[in-house]
Amino acid sequence: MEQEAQGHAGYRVHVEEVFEGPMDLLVHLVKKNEVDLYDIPIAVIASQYMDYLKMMKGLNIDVAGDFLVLAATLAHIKSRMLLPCCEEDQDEEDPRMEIVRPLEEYLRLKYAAEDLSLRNQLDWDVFARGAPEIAELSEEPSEDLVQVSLFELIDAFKRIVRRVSAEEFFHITVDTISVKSRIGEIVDFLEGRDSVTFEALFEGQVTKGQIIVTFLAILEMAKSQVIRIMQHRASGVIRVFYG
Amino acid sequence: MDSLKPIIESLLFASDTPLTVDNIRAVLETGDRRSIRAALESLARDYDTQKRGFFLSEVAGGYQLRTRPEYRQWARRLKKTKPARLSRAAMETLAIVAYKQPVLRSDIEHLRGVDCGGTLRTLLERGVVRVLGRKDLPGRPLVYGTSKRFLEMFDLKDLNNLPTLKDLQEIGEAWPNDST
Amino acid sequence: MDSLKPIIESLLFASDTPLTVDNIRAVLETGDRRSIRAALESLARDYDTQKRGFFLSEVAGGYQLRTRPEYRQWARRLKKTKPARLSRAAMETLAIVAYKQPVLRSDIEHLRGVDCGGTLRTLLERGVVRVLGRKDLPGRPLVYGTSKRFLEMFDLKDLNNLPTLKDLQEIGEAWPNDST
Repeated sequence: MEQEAQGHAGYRVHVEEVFEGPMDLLVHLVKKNEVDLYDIPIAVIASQYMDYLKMMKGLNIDVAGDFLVLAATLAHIKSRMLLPCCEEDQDEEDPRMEIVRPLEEYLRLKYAAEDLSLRNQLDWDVFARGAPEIAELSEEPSEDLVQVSLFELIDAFKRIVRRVSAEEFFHITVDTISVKSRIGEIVDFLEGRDSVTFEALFEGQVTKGQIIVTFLAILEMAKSQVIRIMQHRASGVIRVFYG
Repeated sequence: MDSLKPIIESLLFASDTPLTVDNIRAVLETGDRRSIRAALESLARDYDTQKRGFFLSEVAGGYQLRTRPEYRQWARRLKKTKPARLSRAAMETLAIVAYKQPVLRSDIEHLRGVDCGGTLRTLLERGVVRVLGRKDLPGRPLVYGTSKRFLEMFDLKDLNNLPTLKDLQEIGEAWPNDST
Repeated sequence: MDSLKPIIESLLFASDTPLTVDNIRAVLETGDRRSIRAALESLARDYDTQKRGFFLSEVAGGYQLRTRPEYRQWARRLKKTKPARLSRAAMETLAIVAYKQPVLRSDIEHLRGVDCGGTLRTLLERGVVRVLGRKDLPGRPLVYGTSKRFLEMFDLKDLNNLPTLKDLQEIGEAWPNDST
């Protein structure tokens, strides 16, 4: 890769092709130096890490900010190791643990990823039957069950968004969805009853957010005339009528 | 030939369409016609003598594994007990109902640009969409929303757990004309 | 049981998804669990001893016929499969989701030390990762987990069947492959 990069002036390599990320580079260095993960010579590793960053910059590789964050962490650990403060009977733990722990966790998951990729993968190592003789066998599909993933639903939505201008969708936010959700609950509550008191709709709504959402839901429902809101002239009780 | 048999069987098994002797030869690269034919005959005999659930059918100039006719009734019943899939049109309609509820049929049709009566009826019949009420407009049109069944189907605790456009944006979805 | 075997085989053969013992029972209407299980075991043995081109895989809580891995090169050629394998980065992200689920994107990124939006999107699109819901934290971030498709794709009976995470001290000198 080195010769290649030198051969082409202006040739840019994404750092992902070299090291997926800073943790990957660190793993590589620990491995290359054949050092004990639990006793990393931090000065050596930190300086090699910096050399790599310099080299990558020299090769016009985009070095992401993540690499610099880890470089700073390594430098910090190195400086703490130099401080004579923590000699014997130290209460303070080895400063290197700051990097060893995540490294350990990362390695364990890397092994897991390797194990996974060694399994017999469907549609690569093994193949199942497609939907054979489907025309012959599928008469009428079952009525009551439907199988789709959430992602398919989102995909369908995406297709529509692509076709329609975005203004139609700008108001889809977490808040409006909370309101929609509450509308559903209110309809559940109203089903089978003609009317309920306004207050009844706030039962169990304790937080300020819940109350606001319930109120917005009632307004929205009144606006789309799913409900009617009436006040009794004499008692002043507000009732919500369904349908 | 002994090793040819299981390999050819695996090809027949994995193929969605009938395979000709030449198809098989092309995959195996080696292998003369005669031994392929012999392996196919031997497989066909195996299926018959061992009373397997399928047989080797010679169709359209090729060979295909098929469910044995006497067991078709079971296979048919299996299809019936299996969940049906929603069509693309139904998915789009459902997505609009989910994200835009409470919504009118005319709103859905405005967004999809086509008549949605049929798909809406299917969704109502399947119980994933329900009528929330009527709107006080000329003709008192029905207002639609999703049902509890919808949440179950997508394994959602409530509608708040439905991913929003913003969530998708965050994992790097490219949205056209983004304004969210 | 003799008649059960070919029927069950025909069901496995006709199904495009893994079948559970209960799926099979629902189709057969009669048939106790034990004899279905016995028939399945007997079929699995047949496929092994007779060196068939396929085998019975216990996957995603059910049973599915699959071509034998030793014939992968032929099946691949037949299916003209492109190497649509997941990248190393995607595999690492997937492993984190599998082992740490329910998990937030920020947890994954913290572990891997890099942005994971792109790989997460790929995994969602491939259907191996799914949105489980939202976490009650500021911003209500999405919570991710693996899907049934994940089990099917990686030939896993269930999530408990994931190998336990290795103890690094035990592994000793064996380093995972890195990208160099």
